[in-house]
Amino acid sequence: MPRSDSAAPTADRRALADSSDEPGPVAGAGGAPAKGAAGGAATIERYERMVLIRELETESERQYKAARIGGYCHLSSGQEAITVAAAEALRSDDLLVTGYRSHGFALARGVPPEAVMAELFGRRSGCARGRGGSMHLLDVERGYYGGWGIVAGQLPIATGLALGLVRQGRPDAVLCELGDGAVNMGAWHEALNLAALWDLPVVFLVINNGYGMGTSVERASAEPELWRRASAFRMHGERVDGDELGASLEACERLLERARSERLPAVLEAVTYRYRGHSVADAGLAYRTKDEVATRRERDPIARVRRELLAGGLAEAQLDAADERARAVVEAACAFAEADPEPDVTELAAGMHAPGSAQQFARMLPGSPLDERELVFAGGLGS
Amino acid sequence: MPRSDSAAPTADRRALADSSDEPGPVAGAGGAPAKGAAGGAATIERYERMVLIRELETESERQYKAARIGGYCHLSSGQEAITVAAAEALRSDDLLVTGYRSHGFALARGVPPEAVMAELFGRRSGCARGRGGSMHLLDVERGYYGGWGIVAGQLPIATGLALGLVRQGRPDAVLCELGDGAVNMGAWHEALNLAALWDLPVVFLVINNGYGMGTSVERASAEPELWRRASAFRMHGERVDGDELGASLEACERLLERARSERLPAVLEAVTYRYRGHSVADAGLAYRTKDEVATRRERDPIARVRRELLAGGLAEAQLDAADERARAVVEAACAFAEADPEPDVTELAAGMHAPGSAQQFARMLPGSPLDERELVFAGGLGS
Amino acid sequence: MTMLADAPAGRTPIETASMTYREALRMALREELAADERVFIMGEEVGVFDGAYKVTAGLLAEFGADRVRDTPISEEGFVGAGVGAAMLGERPVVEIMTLNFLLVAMDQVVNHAAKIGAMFGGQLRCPLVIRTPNGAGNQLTAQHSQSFDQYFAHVPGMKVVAPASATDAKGLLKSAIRDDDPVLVLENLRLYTEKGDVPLDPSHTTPIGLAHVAREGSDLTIVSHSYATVRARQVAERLSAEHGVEVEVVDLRSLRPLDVETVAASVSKTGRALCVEEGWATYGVGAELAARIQHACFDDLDAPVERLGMAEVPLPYAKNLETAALPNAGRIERAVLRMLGLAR
Amino acid sequence: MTMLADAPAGRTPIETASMTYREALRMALREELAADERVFIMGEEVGVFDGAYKVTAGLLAEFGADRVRDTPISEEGFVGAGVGAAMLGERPVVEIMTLNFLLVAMDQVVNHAAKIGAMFGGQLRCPLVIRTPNGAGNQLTAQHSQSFDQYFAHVPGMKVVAPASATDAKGLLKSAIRDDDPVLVLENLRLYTEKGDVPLDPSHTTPIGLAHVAREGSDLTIVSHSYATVRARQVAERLSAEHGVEVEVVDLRSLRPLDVETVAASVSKTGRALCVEEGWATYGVGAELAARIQHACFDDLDAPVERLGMAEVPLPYAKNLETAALPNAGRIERAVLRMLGLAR
Ligand SMILES: Cc1ncc(C[n+]2csc(CCOP(=O)(O)OP(=O)(O)O)c2C)c(N)n1
Ligand SMILES: Cc1ncc(C[n+]2csc(CCOP(=O)(O)OP(=O)(O)O)c2C)c(N)n1
Ligand SMILES: [Mg+2]
Ligand SMILES: [Mg+2]
Repeated sequence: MPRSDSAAPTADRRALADSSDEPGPVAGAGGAPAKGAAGGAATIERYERMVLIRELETESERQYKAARIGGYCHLSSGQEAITVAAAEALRSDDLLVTGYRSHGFALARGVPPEAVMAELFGRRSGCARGRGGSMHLLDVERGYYGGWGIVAGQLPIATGLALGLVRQGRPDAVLCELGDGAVNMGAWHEALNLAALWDLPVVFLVINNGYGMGTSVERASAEPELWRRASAFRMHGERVDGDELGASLEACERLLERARSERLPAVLEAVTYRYRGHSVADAGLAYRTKDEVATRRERDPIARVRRELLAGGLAEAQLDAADERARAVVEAACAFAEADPEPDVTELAAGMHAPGSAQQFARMLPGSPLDERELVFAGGLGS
Repeated sequence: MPRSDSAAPTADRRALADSSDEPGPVAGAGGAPAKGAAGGAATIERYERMVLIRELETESERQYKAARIGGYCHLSSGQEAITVAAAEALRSDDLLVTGYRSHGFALARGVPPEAVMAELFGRRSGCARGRGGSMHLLDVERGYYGGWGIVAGQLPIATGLALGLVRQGRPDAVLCELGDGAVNMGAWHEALNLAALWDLPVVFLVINNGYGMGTSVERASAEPELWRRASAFRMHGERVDGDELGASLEACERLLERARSERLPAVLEAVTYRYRGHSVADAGLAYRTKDEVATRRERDPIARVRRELLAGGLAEAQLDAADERARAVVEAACAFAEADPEPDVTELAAGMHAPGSAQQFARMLPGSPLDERELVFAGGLGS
Repeated sequence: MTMLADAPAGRTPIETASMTYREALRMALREELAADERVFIMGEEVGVFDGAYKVTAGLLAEFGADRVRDTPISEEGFVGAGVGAAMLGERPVVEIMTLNFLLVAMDQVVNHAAKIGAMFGGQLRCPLVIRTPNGAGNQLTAQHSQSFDQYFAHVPGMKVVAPASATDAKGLLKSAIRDDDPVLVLENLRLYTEKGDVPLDPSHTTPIGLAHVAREGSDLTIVSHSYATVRARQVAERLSAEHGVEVEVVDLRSLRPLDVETVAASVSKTGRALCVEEGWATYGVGAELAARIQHACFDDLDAPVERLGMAEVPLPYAKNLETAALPNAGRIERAVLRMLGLAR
Repeated sequence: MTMLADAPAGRTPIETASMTYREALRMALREELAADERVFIMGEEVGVFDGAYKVTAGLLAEFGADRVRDTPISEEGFVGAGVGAAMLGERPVVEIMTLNFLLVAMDQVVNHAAKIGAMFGGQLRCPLVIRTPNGAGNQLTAQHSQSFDQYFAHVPGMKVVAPASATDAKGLLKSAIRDDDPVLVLENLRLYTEKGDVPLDPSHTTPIGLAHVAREGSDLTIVSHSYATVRARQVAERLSAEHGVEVEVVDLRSLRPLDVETVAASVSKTGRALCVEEGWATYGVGAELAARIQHACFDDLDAPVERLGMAEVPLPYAKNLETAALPNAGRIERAVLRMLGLAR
């Protein structure tokens, strides 16, 4: 694979980008239709994918309450349009990194629903081998590099993945998902500065669902128009209606393409809403009203696409069939997960260290804390 | 002291500030004379203070080379105009926080030169009792809250001091000095967001001397016009020629007054230059040319003020006398420092803990590492 | 404030009420907020959301948004803001949602708060409190199940306490708030629902630097802190009932200062020490304990000091793996029996 | 790569050259940069400035700005960028100017790099190297004189090495770069100028996880790492000459994995152990050593394991205070003599 000189001087290109690339129109959110937000974006496949996500989230909540899923469990119901759009805008060699609210992104990226559900159940065939759970889904083959749980912790990592792409001479890009709450972390600032300074092909997709836990964007960010913060790095930023499938798709495709072909990073703020609480444990009503939730539900992205498809000539029955298929997939995923065995306890330390490491640890045993030999060393430590 | 409700809703005020307060003109740096840059700023007192700083820095280097000063020693020669201006713009109850390049600020704030020099010598009467050294000067009585050594570490602290002022109902402001290199740290982002979100009376003074160690601003900041970064927080930002005493004074006074009376934070970027290396250990020429240094020296702030004073009618002899006084002060400070005894080794742990703490630590002795009893516990640990 | 004598329980009757650890913490916060206007709370979700773990529930309504201040997600920023406010004489009580997130603010704690007293020659103090739960359980996985207790207990200039009961939750938090130095108060996720008898007298505190013999016994000493103490007491009761083994449990309560005297007295009596902690034991709290015990009780030890903690892996999600990895009752019991030669 | 046997010094003659620790590190970097295009260096001032402590001097000129990458001051950002690049198979070698500054990037190391292997079920690796000097001296004061070695050695998923000689500086750095896990390489400010014989063969490495008996002796074992090993050896020579006392010095070289076997073998022989470290001893590296030694050598110890480190204060500036606080030769010597009953 040809390796390129990723350190070529780039100040000029950046300056160019800066002057020619004033933050784009605030698409959608202000009501103005976004360029490219063609009704044509609504297809039955996309619809079905969105329904699949919703169904899986609904089922996850049920399974959580039935104590088959544990830990923190963050649902993305309501955020399906931007999720499906972003994943579809990615090419197969592009990379995806997300936070912990990641079931939707995993599915949209093509991670098999059984692998997702098995992970949520903590089973052996889970996409993280039962080690990661809800927050740490991944699929290396599909370029999905996790599922991370520390707010904004994935941003520097995304920047590094983009640096890796450039060093390896790959023409691909990284999409890094984060929440509106993450833009107040120092890691945001450091990661974006590096991405802009080094012209790295990474798009920071800010899923603005209005709240970080119970704190509204206005109570958290001194600049609540989050896309504007890109300007602190002479980086392009824009906002899109994340519930508008077409506009979301257009923006994601355009910015990813720009990242690939011009090696220019960008911020895309997608305005959307989460219907459920912050996690399954949160009723989600201490900090917002039922009315607000209801009002936002009127803009439901799935209902929108459904309406568009109906208006475009599809029959109600075709859509119902898609719904049915999605439900069946989720059901099958649950059945699979339930049948899948738990990980083997003798493999508690599996994966922790690279092959060959056991030798390095071989002389550490004397005086070890109790049970280390049985629980950890016996697992081989990467031998 | 009346305590005010510092959590009153402030979104409206901020919005107002944002719309009415577009980043001010890039004063000075672009060549355009700054508003208020009246020649009248040049006074013999200010001149003498600037000379005093230059002399003390020069002497510090000499003493460092004579091994009477140790540690890291960062000189501010070349940065005297903005230093003196900023300190003078502070009222006596305002607070000052700086990084480690702080000799100049300490002197400008009125810390006695003997206390500064004794600190650099590591002596008992040093302003930090010989514990802090060059990077950790302070003077609580004069509202100088240190002298900090971790790049950008002082920013969250400055924000907290401003919060403290507001909670105590005090009408004062905080001036927080930092370098151009510090604006790429996450702490910058978090501190400024909080300051803006909570409307705290703090002015972040970015001393842009062109380099963070050997890295130029352009190689470090994706947005090299550092003042523009304030916009990420809807905060006012502006740039001033930090070698222009009048413009610097005007900007500092205006922004501090705004902070006090309207509780609005701001970023002031002062463009200046450091003549010496990053620290006394750095020749300062690996990353810049001798020519560049020479060119910048032509804009020397002290020489400028001297010229202005001469043009304004002062006699050469008057200025020479000021130079002489400054030199004498530094000489006296050195003599004082040298005569001042070292701290007592039995007081190694002095100040570490608050009074009463010794009782809390009394049961910790058994099994302690060697010498802890003699070196640390004997010191009382705040008993 | 009684500094180094336990509350005179049993002598003068103290009025107490049964409540959870969480409620005891809240009572401490409420009393100190009411008593001292310099005290204020700051952290993510402490106000409108009533606290991620509901410790601060109701306090916003009672004291207002200036005293109970919601922050953006920016731990480095608001911990640092706490440091600054404390330097000016305020008494911030900063909540960090869990100890895992204090890593992003390490520099403000270790390199700033802890340095202020000594580095400036005793001219400034930093009466900052940081409270945060440590611990694992509930399948929170690798990034959310850690106990970095000794990171902070290692640092001169810091004080670190870790209440294991509702009683001490109130008493130590109050001591921390009244202390003029930075104090880290380590709470624990699983302790929040534990009940205990909590003194109602607002002047009652638990002194910093004093361990507590949580259960008397003669055969072996378990030294623990935080939730591990609850585990240890349960195991001790079971061992007493089922094996006639009497385990003494020393609850450290403070990690810095560390009350080695109480620990050593117990181990000298029993001759055997097992250090149990919620986190990883290697380079953990138990390491320091073992180092001190072998020194202070060199001639009294009948066997090496043993340590037991979370299995040394990033904690996996699957329930069975997690259970195996935690320092659960089964593992503690087996350890004690083995140390006494009653099991292999 | 020979994993667990020392280089066969003395058997086949190895070609060596005398050079400083700094030069040895540079040689390791140069060799690995030349051998593997995935290797690149990243950090503040590593390029144009030739490195804050000149370890990377000349490498920018030789390898270009893509392989030797200057960064802004933003440790969290570029350590994280190293993590990401490593996940993609690159081999970043990140320089942190001093260990003190790694605090601001703790979260990326502890909660990200160290988790990647296990948390994702072994499907991703993170071959990241972080190199940084620890230590104190030269009056760098409280915020710049720390050794947080055990913060990282505590974390499952990490490997931590700490060369004490020029030989091992080259050998361990090379092992670290070739390792598929995150490795922290602890250098030391005062070691940079220490000279040693360094093997010139680019295939020579020092294995991770193997301690080294740096000096043989029969009366007492000093266990140390990093610069403390240099101090220990000097004291040992002096004690031998002046008091006829023979101290064995075990240089740990790795802190995780920790070669307890070598330590235990030595202490079993001498019956006495003194753990010396540059940082604070309480909850420090010596705590873990003492815990392991008292366990592994329970029947062989003639006296409690002792520990000695930097006095537990934020290190003050004044030369006399700093000198008193450091684990200097005088303090070590007195400790040994006291332990042997030759001094009070
Ligand atoms: C550094 C850090 N602090 C706090 C948390 C706890 N926490 C988890 S999610 C979350 C809210 C994040 O909100 P946002 O970024 O808007 O994402 P959303 O949950 O809305 O998807 C918080 C505070 C964390 N995981 N990491
Ligand atoms: C977090 C952190 N990283 C690195 C350093 C080492 N360091 C000290 S000063 C400095 C350069 C700072 O440059 P700038 O902010 O421009 O201030 P100046 O020295 O020019 O006054 C660096 C990298 C540090 N002290 N803290
Ligand atoms: Mg959100
Ligand atoms: Mg600078």
